Amino acid sequence: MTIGKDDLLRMYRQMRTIREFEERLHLEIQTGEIAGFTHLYSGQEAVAVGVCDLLDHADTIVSTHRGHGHCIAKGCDVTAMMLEIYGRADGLCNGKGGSMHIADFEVGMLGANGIVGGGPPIAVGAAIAARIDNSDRVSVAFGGDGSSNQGTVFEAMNMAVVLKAPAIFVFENNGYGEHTGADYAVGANDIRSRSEAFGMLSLAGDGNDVFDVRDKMAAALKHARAGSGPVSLEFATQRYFGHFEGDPQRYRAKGEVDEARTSVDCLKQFREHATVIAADISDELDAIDKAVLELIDSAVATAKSAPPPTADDVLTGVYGTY
Amino acid sequence: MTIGKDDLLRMYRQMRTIREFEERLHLEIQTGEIAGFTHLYSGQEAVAVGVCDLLDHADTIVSTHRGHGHCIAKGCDVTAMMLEIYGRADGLCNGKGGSMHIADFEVGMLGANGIVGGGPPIAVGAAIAARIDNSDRVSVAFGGDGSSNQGTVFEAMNMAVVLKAPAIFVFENNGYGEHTGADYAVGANDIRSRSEAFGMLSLAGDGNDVFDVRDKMAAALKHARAGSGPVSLEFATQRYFGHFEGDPQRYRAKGEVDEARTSVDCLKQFREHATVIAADISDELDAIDKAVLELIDSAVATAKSAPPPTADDVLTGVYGTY
Amino acid sequence: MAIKNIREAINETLHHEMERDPNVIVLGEDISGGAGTPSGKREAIGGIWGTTGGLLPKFGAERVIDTPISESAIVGAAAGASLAGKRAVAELMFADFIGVCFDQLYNQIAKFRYMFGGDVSCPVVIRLIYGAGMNSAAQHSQAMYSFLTAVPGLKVVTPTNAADAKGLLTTAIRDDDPVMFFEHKALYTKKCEVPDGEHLVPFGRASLVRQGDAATVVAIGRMVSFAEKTADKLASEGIGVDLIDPRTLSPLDEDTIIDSVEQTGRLIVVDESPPRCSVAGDIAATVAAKAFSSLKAPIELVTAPHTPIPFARELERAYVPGPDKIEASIRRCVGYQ
Amino acid sequence: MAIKNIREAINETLHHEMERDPNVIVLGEDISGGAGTPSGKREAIGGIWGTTGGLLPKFGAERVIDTPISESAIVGAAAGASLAGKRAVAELMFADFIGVCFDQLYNQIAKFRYMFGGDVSCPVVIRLIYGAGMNSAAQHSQAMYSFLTAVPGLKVVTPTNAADAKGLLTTAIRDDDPVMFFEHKALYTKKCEVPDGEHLVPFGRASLVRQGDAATVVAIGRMVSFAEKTADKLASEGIGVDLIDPRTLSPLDEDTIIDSVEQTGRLIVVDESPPRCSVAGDIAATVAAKAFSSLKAPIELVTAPHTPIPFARELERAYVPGPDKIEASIRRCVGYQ
Ligand SMILES: Cc1ncc(C[n+]2csc(CCOP(=O)(O)OP(=O)(O)O)c2C)c(N)n1
Ligand SMILES: Cc1ncc(C[n+]2csc(CCOP(=O)(O)OP(=O)(O)O)c2C)c(N)n1
Ligand SMILES: [Mg+2]
Ligand SMILES: [Mg+2]
Repeated sequence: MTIGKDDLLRMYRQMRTIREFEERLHLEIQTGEIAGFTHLYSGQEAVAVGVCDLLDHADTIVSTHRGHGHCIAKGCDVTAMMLEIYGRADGLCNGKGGSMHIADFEVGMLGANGIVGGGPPIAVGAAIAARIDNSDRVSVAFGGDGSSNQGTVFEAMNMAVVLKAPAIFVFENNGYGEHTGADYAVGANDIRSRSEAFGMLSLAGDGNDVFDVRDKMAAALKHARAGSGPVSLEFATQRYFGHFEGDPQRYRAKGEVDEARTSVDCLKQFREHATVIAADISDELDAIDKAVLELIDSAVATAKSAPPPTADDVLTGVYGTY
Repeated sequence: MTIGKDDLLRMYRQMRTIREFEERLHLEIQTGEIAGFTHLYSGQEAVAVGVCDLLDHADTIVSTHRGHGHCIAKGCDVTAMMLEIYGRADGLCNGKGGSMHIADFEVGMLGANGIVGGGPPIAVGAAIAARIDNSDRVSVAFGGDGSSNQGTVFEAMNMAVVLKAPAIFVFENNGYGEHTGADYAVGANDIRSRSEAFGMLSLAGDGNDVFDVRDKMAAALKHARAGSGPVSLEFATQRYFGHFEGDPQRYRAKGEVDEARTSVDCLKQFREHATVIAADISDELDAIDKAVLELIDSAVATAKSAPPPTADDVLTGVYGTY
Repeated sequence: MAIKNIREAINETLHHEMERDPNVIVLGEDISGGAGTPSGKREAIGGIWGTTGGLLPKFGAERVIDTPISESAIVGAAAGASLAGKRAVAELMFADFIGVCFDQLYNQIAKFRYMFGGDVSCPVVIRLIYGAGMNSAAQHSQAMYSFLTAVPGLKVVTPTNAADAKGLLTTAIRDDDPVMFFEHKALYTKKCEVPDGEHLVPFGRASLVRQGDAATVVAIGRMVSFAEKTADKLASEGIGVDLIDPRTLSPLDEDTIIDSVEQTGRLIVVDESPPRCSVAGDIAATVAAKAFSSLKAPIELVTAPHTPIPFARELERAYVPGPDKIEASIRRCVGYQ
Repeated sequence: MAIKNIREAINETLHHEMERDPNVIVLGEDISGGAGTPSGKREAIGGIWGTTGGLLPKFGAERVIDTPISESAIVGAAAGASLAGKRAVAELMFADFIGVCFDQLYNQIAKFRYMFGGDVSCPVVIRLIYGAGMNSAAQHSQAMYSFLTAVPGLKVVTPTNAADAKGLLTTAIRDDDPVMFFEHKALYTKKCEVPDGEHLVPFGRASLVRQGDAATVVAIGRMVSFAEKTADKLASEGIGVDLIDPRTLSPLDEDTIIDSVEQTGRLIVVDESPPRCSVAGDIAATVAAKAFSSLKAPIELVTAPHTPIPFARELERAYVPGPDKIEASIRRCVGYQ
């Protein structure tokens, strides 16, 4: 696909925002102010952004426990997300969901999910709805390598094929499910082939290269929007932090993350590619870096000073009517 | 594999016993004496017998809702089975299980299962046990084409690969899951490829040809007993009766079953092959037909006159101790 | 008004609601049947219980969806479609199959609204065919509405006659919350007068099936039919009881139950489930907490035993609480000084 | 005797039982950790709760099995291995995940013995880590032992101190029936004296944690710790209560509870679960049916509200029943005339 400068700037801003959001959370969490389990997305930004860049708000995504990147890429308000992660009353989910349950239906973000494999069946449903509406909407389900061992994910893929639903299954193979390697837990460690066996278009790509991700996604969208059925995309990537914040990460090879950060980092690669496409772009990228830093600063400041929910809020929002 | 005359006679007796058992049940059920749902195996005999012929009692199998054939092939007592299906106190499960829950651990039959996909995870566990015992036991999970869409089955296959467990997954593709065709419900309708994508040895064969089934099973056993991990076998076959007794079978093509009974019937084919291998065998096969008929007659007679359980029996056998 | 059985009432309601609202869709295994078969003929079955017949020919395969045998994907797809603007009605041909899709029911559907801040709706209906009476043994006969009644975020409905089946299913489909709609397989042929045209039964309103002041009998699902017989028999002896059918287990109409107990002072709860953590126990506990001062006798719980469901006719008959057991409990309760 | 916390007691018991019986095996996600990783180092974690550390180095990967993220296969494999002569101990790192393996728990493991005629054993232990207190939100904080207590064929255990954790886990592993072993994540660091050597706590025997005649308080799991504080506070005011920890919910020691209520005439049940079809309701119903004549006051149920579990600290704190709520209920119950 041909890429213009605005495309470059837009994608870069998204990736940088995710990176900054997560790196900052990594620090803030150490202050003890943020409760619960937090799973950071740093390192995988190119996947979320490459996939979501070609979607609009009418298209839907379902996410995972590691959902911040997907939320930001799909257009969730960064400050409202930060408020939610801090458990504030004005958080995106009023402090009831937290990091693992962020959703914003306005922008087509149908929810992160604390249950591995919980999302794909839901994505198939949203895809069915798109079909019934005779729209060209698609529904994307994000998942990890580990999730490709959860029965619900296979059921969802088969059903999408059977119903020719415009669902796109995006597998981010970061090599780990918690403290265990995909080489061990994922038989054959080839999720693309698993998907293909159901009879769907299945592609694999480089999850550190946002351009490759975006190209694969473009092919997937062409297929799905045309009514030709579901698509599966597997991207190799890596996470920079632990499975959750606090993970001792004894499973890492020596220097594994530093190596990744210096050699294959998606932002670093992007800058190199970008300057080839638009030689004069670096100042603008620097400006984005600065703007994003300010955005995250203010989001954190807002979150810290925002009021928590009150005890009465526990009882509200269980039912529409009861 | 070379096959001797005893092999032929043994396999034929087993297939004929299953056929007779089921054809007779089909008639007896119409008298209304037999309660519950009954799923008959007629037409698929070559699979159960070809698979179980090379197993001994130490090897285990788990079965499905359509389990009579598997039970007989694995060595369950035919009369005790008939008593169970009639809900008698002396049935194989004391009348508590019925057609869908027959088990006999003595012969390595770990249970039929009323839940589609319920068995394979259990089979993986039995395979793990075999490994720990340093035995060369294998564990077989029977399933249908429809079951290949149930998440538990995929989880079981992947786990068997990961743990290199001596599990053999046998898929009987009879073209239907209840009233729906495998061509619709099973994406790509190629279960062998689904299994292969997990990284296991996966073979397909002719489920109407007991010799082909047995050869494929021999290859599977060689692989699994050697500690090389799990195997998947897919066999094309067909069921002669409805999904359950009472099924109106509106989904059938005109003459579909008659065609199958005359053209590809496993017993018919067997007789043709067998007489090639051992010209003088027909009389002995006829003798088996007669003996089996008597066996089933007496099993039914015994079952009809046997006493039912009593109300007090409801409360027993829930726990070992409580 | 016309005489209909529950199967007919449910089928007609599905037809009516699909006509009324193009966003209503139906999905499940063999809902129509025949897809991908040699005959190619659809409508091979119309649902194994015959409740979804005629929908596919009328509304098409886009809205009447036959699925693979993948309950997690069925319930999840129903949920996702409902989050995306549809009103999905999914059938679990046996309620016992909640085991293979329980996460989608109790961690997903039930919690979306709350987890996501209270404004999100998932207007899905799950039809669960349940109960003993057909000798389907341990995995095809259970009455486990207690599992779902326990889950905040779900509504649970147990129609016991054709009129309520129509009225409650209509309400369920138009409700913006997830509804677990339990249909007892042994009640499908039960007939009664069913109002023509629009008929909605509100959730959280019990129905008083019989009136009397000797005791309060709360019966659930199929147990209502048994309790009716018993109540009539005892009435002929001059022992009149209030027989209450809660109709919805969540929300539960506590007021009607408590008001009655305040009159009668005696409570018998009849439930087809095993006793532990059952709806019977739930109702008994509620009364013991909120109407204690009115109670004149120990609460009687008539339930199945703490065992799986046996296959043989003689065993299943002994397992299911019948009119005899109900009668004995009522007499014991009424006779208590 | 030595002071240990629950985490240590469970880890030591697993070590001891695996040494004692070569048929005992352990499986679950990241039980050891590190398999198939670049470092290749096993024991990367030893269970995310640290309860299975050191097992793999000592007993090897054949008996200490790290699994894929496939709970149905984990529980099913544990079941199958146990049907084939092993005693499998499977860990569900969060009890909330029963949703993705519920069929294997309630239709398979629970029913094998009964369906197959009564002679078959499935000596499996499922360790379920449960409960609120870590702000893990709606899908990682639930206390849903009621779902499994409801299931005939299962035994359900809820240790509340290190000594019982050792004694009950030992009994569970040696028991021939399937046992659901619930470990509260907020109790792992709770310390107490633990008997050295062999220590078995029988199932179906409650422990009387405090004694008094003003009321009977039955508390479950983490609620026992809260109730202890309340009981001690009230005792200092001269209000003594029997505080009963059932220890096993199935079988339930009804006798100890009923005997106490016959003395005190007043019952308060404290349960971290939401109220509907809860163990709290189950115990209340049992008492209302079997000790009615002794009751002098309405039964008090102290439970979480009928809502999912919220994330924010302030909300979770308000959700979980605390000492204050327990105290208020006891005072109300004791004060009732
Ligand atoms: C059903 C279920 N099982 C286990 C877990 C615990 N858990 C949370 S994330 C995770 C690992 C998921 O691995 P992967 O899918 O590769 O995603 P990643 O963490 O690498 O992004 C596990 C085991 C869960 N949340 N849900
Ligand atoms: C989890 C579950 N879903 C649905 C059913 C109902 N059911 C019983 S058998 C069957 C069809 C199974 O098809 P297949 O696996 O091909 O086996 P076959 O009947 O052809 O032998 C279905 C849907 C069930 N028993 N369990
Ligand atoms: Mg991963
Ligand atoms: Mg089939």
